[in-house]
Formats: sequence, C-alpha cells, structure tokens
Amino acid sequence: MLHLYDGALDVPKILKAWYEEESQSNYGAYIPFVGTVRSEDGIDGLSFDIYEPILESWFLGWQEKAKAKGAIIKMAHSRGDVMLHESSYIAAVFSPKRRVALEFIDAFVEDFKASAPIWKYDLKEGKRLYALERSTAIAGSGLLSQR
Amino acid sequence: MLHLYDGALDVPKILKAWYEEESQSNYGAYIPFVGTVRSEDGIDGLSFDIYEPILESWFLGWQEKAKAKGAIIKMAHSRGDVMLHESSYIAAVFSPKRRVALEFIDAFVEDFKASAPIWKYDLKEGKRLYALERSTAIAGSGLLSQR
Amino acid sequence: MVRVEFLGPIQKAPLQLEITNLSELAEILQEDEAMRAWLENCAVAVNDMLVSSLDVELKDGDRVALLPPVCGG
Amino acid sequence: MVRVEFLGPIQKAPLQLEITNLSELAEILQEDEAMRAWLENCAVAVNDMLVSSLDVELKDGDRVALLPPVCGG
Repeated sequence: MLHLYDGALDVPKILKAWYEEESQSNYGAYIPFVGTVRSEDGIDGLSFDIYEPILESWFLGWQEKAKAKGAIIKMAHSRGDVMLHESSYIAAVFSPKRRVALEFIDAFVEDFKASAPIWKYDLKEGKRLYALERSTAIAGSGLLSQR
Repeated sequence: MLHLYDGALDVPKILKAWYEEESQSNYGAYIPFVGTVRSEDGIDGLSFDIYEPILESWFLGWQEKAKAKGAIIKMAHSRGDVMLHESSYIAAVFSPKRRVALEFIDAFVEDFKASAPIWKYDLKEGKRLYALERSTAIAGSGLLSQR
Repeated sequence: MVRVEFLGPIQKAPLQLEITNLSELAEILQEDEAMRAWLENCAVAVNDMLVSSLDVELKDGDRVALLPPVCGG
Repeated sequence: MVRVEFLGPIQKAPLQLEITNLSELAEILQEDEAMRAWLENCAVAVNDMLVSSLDVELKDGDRVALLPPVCGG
C-alpha cells in the first residue's frame, strides 16, 4: 500500500479511503501521520525526487515487520512540487492494539526520514535548492570514499 | 477542542474537519489516533458513560501541556452505544515538528486510558456489562477505604 | 448538606449527608457492605477536582464524586 | 558494461563503465573533483539493493546507484 502522487496529497480523501478499506478488518487502532509543508526560511514550497525501486523494497521490509506484529502500514507521498500548507506525506498504521500502533508509527516515521530514498528541495525565488543541511546520509554512506 | 457525540463517530468527517481547521496554522505534523470497536469475546459493541466536568478539566490540562510545546490537541469521543467496527475515539495532535507530535500523541493516549473519566461496558446478549477487568483505577484511588 | 454522587457503573443513588470532611464520608461508606469493593478502587473528586487526601474540609453545598476504574477509547 | 547512476540532486549523467567490482568504481569516481564531496555521504545500491562493502563483484548489465542524503516527508 505505497501510493505516489504528482503534487500535493488530498489528505481527507486518503484518510477516508484507508479508514474505509480497513473498516471490517477488526483493527482497534488507526494512526495516520500527516506531513505538511511549513512556511519557514522564506520558501514558497518544497519539491521531491523519489527513487521508486528502492523505496518499494524499503517499504516491503516494513510491511513484513508490521505483519509480524499483526499490523499493516500504508503510505502516500508526493512527487514534484508541494506548496506551503499543502501535504506531501501520509503514513498510517492499523493494528489490533494501541501500544503496537503507537510504537510502530514512531519507528516507521523515523526510519522513513533516515532511509527512504526521497530528496527534498526548497522552492525559493524561482529556484529548486537541494535541502542538504536537513537531509540524512543513509546508513553505510561513504563507501565509495574509501581507499 | 473536546467533542462528545451520541453513538459512533463519523471518522472521515472529523479527520477532514480538523485538518481543514488547521490548514493555515503552519503545523508540520498532524497525527490522529482513531479507536475502533473490535470483535472479541462475542460482544455486539461497547457502550460508554462519560463524566463531563472532570473530562473537561483533564483535557484542559493537556491543552496547556500541548501549548507549552507549541502544539495543539483535539479529541472526540462517543457517549452511549458504539457497535462492532464503528469508532468511539479520536485524539489528534498538531505540532510544528514531528518528534513533539509523535511523543505527544503517545503520552496523551496513554494518560487518556489511565485517567479520563469514561466507563466502558460490553454489549453482549442484550446486556450492558461494566468492563471492570479492562479498566484502570485512577491514580490515588482507594482514598475512602482508608481508616 | 454535602451531595455524594456515584459515577459510571456504581449502582447507587446520590446521598445528601451532613459531613464536614472526607474522613466522615469514608466511615459512613465503609459501613455499606455493597460499597466496600468500590471504595478500594475509586478515586474521589470534590467539586469536580480530584483529591488525594482525606483531610479535605467539606462545606454546605459541596459535591463529592466517586470515580470507579476507567476505560475510555 | 556496468551502468552507474547518480540519484536525486547529484548533477551528473549516468556512466557506462567496464568494471568488475566497487573498488574500481571508487577509484574512478575519486578522480572526479566534483564527485568527492558526494562520495563521502552517498550510499550505494547494486541492482537496487543497498550494499555495505566494496567487495561486491559486478558483472555485465549490473546497475550501480549513488544515493545522496535523503529527506522525505
């Protein structure tokens, strides 16, 4: 359940669709995390590049971790430009129990930030500027700088 | 932002309304927690009693904790009967930053379970049975059993 | 008079009592066989504020509430 | 031939190289002045699997990708 969209996400529509998809699945807890573009540093918006093959295998790994706990995860992300106060990211967990759901959404969102192959750019004064200082090197980076 | 409803919650409608209410507030993270009635132990549904004056003061305390972190919280809960696969509870946090939001929703939901003056009953075979074994004594309980 | 209310699942009608503190209320309720199990796991609120000591003075018009174990969500 | 791709913000066209392992690739890219800063913070994938050692053999048709620091959400 990995959905990529061009531009901003329709958050109410996605939250509703996911809730209804699982309405008979007997999960007791549903926790979506919604990420929205904030106005800061004079940006007009953000823009995203995604490398889908690795995103998909990363997400598959998390689906298996969820399954081992009786839970499921869903995720939606934007490609390209997303303007101020629009949303670019939704991750959600469904689980029978609340503790599993609360811990899972936290671990998933943090690993997403550290590992998902998505690159963020600030849209500012007509330019698209890589947000290097807010980005995280994937674990194991630097391999090719070895001698 | 404490909303009490008779019967099941309209989850998509509430999630949408809250998202839209804060669409210009410059929060980067929105995390709702949705609680849904699970089929277990042969129940037909759950039923809730709420003591509103203390629920409101408890919620007010959490609103102030949220404010101190630059965040806000909203909550909706059902009164009376909620049947299988319907939802009875939504709590949501909005925050500029994801770490605050992830930690806040966890702490809020756990304290809600331990402290909010709401009583749960199983609806089973036409009866309304207090769910004592799944309930938690509020901190400081037992005062009147002292001699 | 102090009004004493029993919330949620406790099947007991409110009481109107001439008492001046919570210790007196504890004594009265402990004599009620059906209330004893509840007393052990109930929290107590005076005028909708939870209290943690029996040394709370009560005055005419005060309201005391007993809150049994909770389970929202 | 092995195809080497530079993902996200790295402004560099793909390369087609006759190499048999990642150590050879490291040598070649380290000679490119503009690439040196990227090499320090890039992860490496071979055929879309992240790798953690230079001792990976490469064969004709393999694809190597360099992944600079990420920031989804």
